[in-house]
Amino acid sequence: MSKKSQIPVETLLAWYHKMSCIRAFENHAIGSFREGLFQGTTHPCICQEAIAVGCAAALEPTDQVFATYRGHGHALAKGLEMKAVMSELLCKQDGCCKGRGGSMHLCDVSKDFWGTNAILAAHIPIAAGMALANKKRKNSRVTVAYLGEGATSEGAFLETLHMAALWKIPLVIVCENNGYAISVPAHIGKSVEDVCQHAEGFGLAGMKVDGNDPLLVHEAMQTAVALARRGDGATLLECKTVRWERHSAISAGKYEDEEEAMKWKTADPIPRFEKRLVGEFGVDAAKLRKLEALAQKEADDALAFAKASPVPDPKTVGDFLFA
Amino acid sequence: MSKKSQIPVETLLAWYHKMSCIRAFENHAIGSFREGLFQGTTHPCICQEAIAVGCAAALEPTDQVFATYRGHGHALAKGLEMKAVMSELLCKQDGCCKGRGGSMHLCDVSKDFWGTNAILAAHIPIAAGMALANKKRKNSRVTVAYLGEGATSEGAFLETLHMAALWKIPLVIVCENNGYAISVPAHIGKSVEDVCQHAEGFGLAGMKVDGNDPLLVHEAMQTAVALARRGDGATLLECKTVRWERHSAISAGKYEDEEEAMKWKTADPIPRFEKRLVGEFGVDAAKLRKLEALAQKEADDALAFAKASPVPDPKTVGDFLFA
Amino acid sequence: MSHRKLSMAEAINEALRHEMRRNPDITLLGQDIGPYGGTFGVYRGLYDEFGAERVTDGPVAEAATTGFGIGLAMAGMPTVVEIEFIDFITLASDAIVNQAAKMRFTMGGQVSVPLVVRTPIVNRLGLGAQHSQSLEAWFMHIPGLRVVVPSNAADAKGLMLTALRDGNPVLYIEHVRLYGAKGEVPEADEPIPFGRLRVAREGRHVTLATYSGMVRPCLEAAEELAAEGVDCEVLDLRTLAPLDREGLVNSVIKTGRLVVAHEASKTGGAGAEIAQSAQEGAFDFLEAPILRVAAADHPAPMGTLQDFAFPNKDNVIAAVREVMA
Amino acid sequence: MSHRKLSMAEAINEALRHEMRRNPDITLLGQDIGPYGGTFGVYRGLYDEFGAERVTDGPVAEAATTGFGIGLAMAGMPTVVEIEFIDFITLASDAIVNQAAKMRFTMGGQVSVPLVVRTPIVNRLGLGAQHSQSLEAWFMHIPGLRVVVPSNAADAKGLMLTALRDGNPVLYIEHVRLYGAKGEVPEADEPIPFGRLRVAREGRHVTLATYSGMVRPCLEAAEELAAEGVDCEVLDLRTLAPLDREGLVNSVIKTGRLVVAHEASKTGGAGAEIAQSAQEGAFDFLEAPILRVAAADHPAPMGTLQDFAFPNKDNVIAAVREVMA
Ligand SMILES: Cc1ncc(C[n+]2csc(CCOP(=O)(O)OP(=O)(O)O)c2C)c(N)n1
Ligand SMILES: Cc1ncc(C[n+]2csc(CCOP(=O)(O)OP(=O)(O)O)c2C)c(N)n1
Ligand SMILES: [Mg+2]
Ligand SMILES: [Mg+2]
Repeated sequence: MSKKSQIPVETLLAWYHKMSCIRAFENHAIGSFREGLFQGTTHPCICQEAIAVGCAAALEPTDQVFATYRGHGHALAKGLEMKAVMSELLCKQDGCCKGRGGSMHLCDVSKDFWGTNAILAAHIPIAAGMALANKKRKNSRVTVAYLGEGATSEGAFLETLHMAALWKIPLVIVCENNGYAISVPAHIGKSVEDVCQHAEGFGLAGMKVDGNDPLLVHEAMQTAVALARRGDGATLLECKTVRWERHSAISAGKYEDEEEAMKWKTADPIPRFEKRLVGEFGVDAAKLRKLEALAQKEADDALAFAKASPVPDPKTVGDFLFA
Repeated sequence: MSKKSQIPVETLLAWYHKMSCIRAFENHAIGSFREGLFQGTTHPCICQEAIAVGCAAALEPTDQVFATYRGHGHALAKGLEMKAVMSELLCKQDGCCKGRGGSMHLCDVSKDFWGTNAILAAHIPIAAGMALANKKRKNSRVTVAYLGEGATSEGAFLETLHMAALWKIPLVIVCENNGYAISVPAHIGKSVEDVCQHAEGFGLAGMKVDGNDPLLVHEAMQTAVALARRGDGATLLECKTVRWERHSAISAGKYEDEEEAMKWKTADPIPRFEKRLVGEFGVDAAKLRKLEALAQKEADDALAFAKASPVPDPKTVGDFLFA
Repeated sequence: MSHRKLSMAEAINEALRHEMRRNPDITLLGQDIGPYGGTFGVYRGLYDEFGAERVTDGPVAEAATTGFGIGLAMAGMPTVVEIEFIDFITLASDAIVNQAAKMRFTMGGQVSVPLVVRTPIVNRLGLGAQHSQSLEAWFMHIPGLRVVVPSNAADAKGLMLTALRDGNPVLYIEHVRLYGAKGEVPEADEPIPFGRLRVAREGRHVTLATYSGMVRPCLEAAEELAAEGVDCEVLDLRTLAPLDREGLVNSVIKTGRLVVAHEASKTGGAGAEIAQSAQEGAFDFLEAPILRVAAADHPAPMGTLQDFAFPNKDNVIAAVREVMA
Repeated sequence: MSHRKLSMAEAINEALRHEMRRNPDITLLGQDIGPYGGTFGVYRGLYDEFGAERVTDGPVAEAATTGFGIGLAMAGMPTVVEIEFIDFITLASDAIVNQAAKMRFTMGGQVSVPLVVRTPIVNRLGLGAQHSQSLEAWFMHIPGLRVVVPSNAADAKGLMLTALRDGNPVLYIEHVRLYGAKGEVPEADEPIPFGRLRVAREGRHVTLATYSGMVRPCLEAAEELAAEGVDCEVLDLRTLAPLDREGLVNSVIKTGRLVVAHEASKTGGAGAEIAQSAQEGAFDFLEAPILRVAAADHPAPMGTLQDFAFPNKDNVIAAVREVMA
């Protein structure tokens, strides 16, 4: 299925490492939240790492990315340092948003990661506006926006699908369909099985892909990005995935039964990727263990760094309000 | 095409009369606005009368209707008296909303005409909620909501399409596609040629019909209403039509060229219907002239009545705020 | 009848359950209100008792969901729509402001809209700028709406009963930090009328007018100030629309001093209206400027900075000292 | 440089044109802004000069259009989004409040949002309850926004120039009844800074603080009152955020009396904030209660009833007489 031969094994190993980084990062996020290192909650993308990594691999560094509160993986995949992101989760001065944003508001404009958003679908038209700016500037850059399947019921998303189709902008909207919106399963919240069907109604390209295989995700994303880059308009790419055992690190959105809660373990993209790497690409499993250990160490370092980072000066509480 | 035989000629003549009433009413609306009998503006449905009459003919008296500012025809087709509607336009005490609403806010709950709305698409979810009430009460009533093609870009409409599909409610949304949203032609404002295509993306039934033939409109509407009534869910029915020479009685939304402005004359549903009545149904044209004269007289009487109706008592200005 | 201790969440739940049993037309719409019982547990058990027909989880589409609620309400089925955080009410604001609030007036009294929009204020919980606002002032400004801001379990129950029977659109604003607070709640069906403030503490020297999350800090401030010999009267306004101007003005006439406290940002907050209403009615009796205690005029930051953005007991004490000086 | 008489619509048009010539990145989004020139003619000629690329008619989708504007602005292309009537700003309110206003703060200063949302107040024109509101108070309450409320052609031009260069989200509120009003407008590039009120008339006895559509009725009232020996100082606030509290307080300190006038409904309107700000700053100098002149607290009716719902010169005169009594 995937164009195996075209991607060097080194690259695939880098993907594996990045997925492992995200996993290790998210485990630390959950752990440090539960330890009380920060307040509120945090929304792990555990079991959705293949989407973050597979999509990011199809982008140029100057392509712009917008994501949601479940966007730590997208931030890391776009090149943000774990230290800066973990410090942001802990609301520290060295956070990528100087500790003002926290877990749901990550941003690094220098990396063209334009922020994660906590209002469902509100970032979709904003991303589209940036895509329109690309089109006006003829700069060949593509804008990518991620959202969950629950958020696809929002007017801001639907209005944008229509306008993206009308104006043929270089935009790829990636829907991570993990089957749940907090406690509401997709069959209760959505009228269609495949969210990408919404695209058709507007004359927009829609695609779906198994979101737990980074090679498949990457291939689909490449197609969508190529369309956008060559001026053939926007795509809604649906990645079918599975959510981690709950909506966020507090009990919110716990599944009804234990079985459902643990479904992600069988869908887990990391062992799935390992199987392909070992079976199809002849990678030695020991190498993967090493990459995991490296990822873990990086995450550990990031956490230590974040803990040591100072809290923002109270005198600066009102900073950054106006340009 | 239409099931000619099933509709008695008397009924068709009643339709012709109603269409003539609406036309005569709208001409008086424009005239009295221009004479200064009321302020603001008024949005005639001239050239769209076949939709009002063809759709209404497919409804039971207890079916509920919601419409827009361009909804005088729908009010009259649902059984409101011209006197009450014209008095409302003139903001008089005998208006159907006691003169509080004016041209854009008509309502008669006793006739199950639940109001015209001046916020684009805002009435669509409200109508859907009433349809949901019908479903809960298993009362076999169908709710109908009209809107223009411009308003189909609004989130409130799109969110409702999705929810209507999900909840299978007895709702028919009729889109009167007259090709313009004030000054913006549909090809500038819409990504699709047929607005009913939006329905598909949500798994909802979509249909389109020539909106300037009441027989065709009626037939399509019957199909949609039957689906809704028997519990098979909602439909988006698109009626292709042509707008009168401008958006409203003030110059707003005048067309660029005179030719476009007069296009409605060739599409005019009244002479088109006459042709069918005379040619296919053997109606004597003289009979139609009589019906027109009758309609004109009724509209004249309504205007005279409205002029004579008192203005509301200033002391009542704050009435009707709370139940 | 007897009283028991209930949390505010339980009290609201009890009012909903009670009224849903009496009135089979009442429907609840929202997200996570079904089997899950509500993001903050307010709906616990209602789905089991009334089923998906009446406690309906739907798509995340606040605008249309609120519209649906209006349609159900106009059809005679009082409807409670939940907006998960008051910050998201922007999305429902057209339905509330341009539809629900104006429907009856514009239609010359032909329709009524028994819609209750329930929504919590959630601040200082580390959820950031998009999950920390207090937007009650917006709706206080819109004629045709009721705005309810309970601070305790008993009021929450009595005001919810009134809301469900009022027949008009009601914005019922809860507060996440109050959900767990327990208090005596009557078992009886005792609706509390809108527009009547509650004197939470009587006093002679200065009036503290407040509501929702600032009632407790004001009461605590009053206790501390009592030790200094300053006797505060604490008014819990309970509803902002209608606003009990008479009760407010009478208290200020008595004390001659007023501090208004809320968690919304200061500029353009409800405090401005409350202060100005008092000033209009009690000008001749004022012995000091009316002061406001409120959140800072910038978005809510995260982490340790939060403490410097939102008002607390100490800010109230400082303001009282200032007006007593 | 010279001045010419321009209408307010022409002055805004001139500012847009001038700045679009200077800054090729500026884009205008909206409905009916292209060949049609804007519902009220403000865009006349801009489409012909700058083309559909920069003066872009789009679908009727206020929420997404405003979001697009934010995205363009963040990308460094200052964008003007038109909301055809301020009543419809409900639909754009999430984008304005939860996105544009909070973006820079939340992101620790990394982004700026040079977005101007242009929208007119339209009242007393017989368009009914959904086309008659003045919702400026909502946005004054949201930290991170500028709220501009010009009353005349010269201010409109100077404030629009500032808005287009400010780099922050600006709600630029126009007024349909003022579009045609002509006044001297400088040809020169003279931006007017935000947060500085204009003394429209100097006076000694009472301050009238107002903006937008009520400036002229206040000036007319002042003329009539002058004949009675009452000397009014009329302040045109020009921007509500930032609010020129210093200028306001200084005037009230001088006159000892204040009447605030606006066309928004009274409860919770900007008048409450203006009055309370003056009270906080000038309490010791107040010789009479601060009064408000505003629209009635119900939706706008139609027809002849409109005159009884909105404030006018006579209401201002009555209020001044009351504070002078
Ligand atoms: C406008 C808005 N409505 C509601 C919420 C509350 N909320 C936060 S996450 C969530 C579920 C979203 O589900 P989905 O889009 O599938 O994303 P996932 O969490 O599964 O990644 C909801 C309802 C919100 N943040 N914003
Ligand atoms: C939410 C909202 N946005 C904008 C407007 C202004 N407006 C009034 S009518 C109209 C055009 C609507 O076009 P369409 O839906 O095709 O209906 P038509 O007038 O052609 O019947 C617009 C933009 C409005 N009334 N409400
Ligand atoms: Mg999901
Ligand atoms: Mg149209």
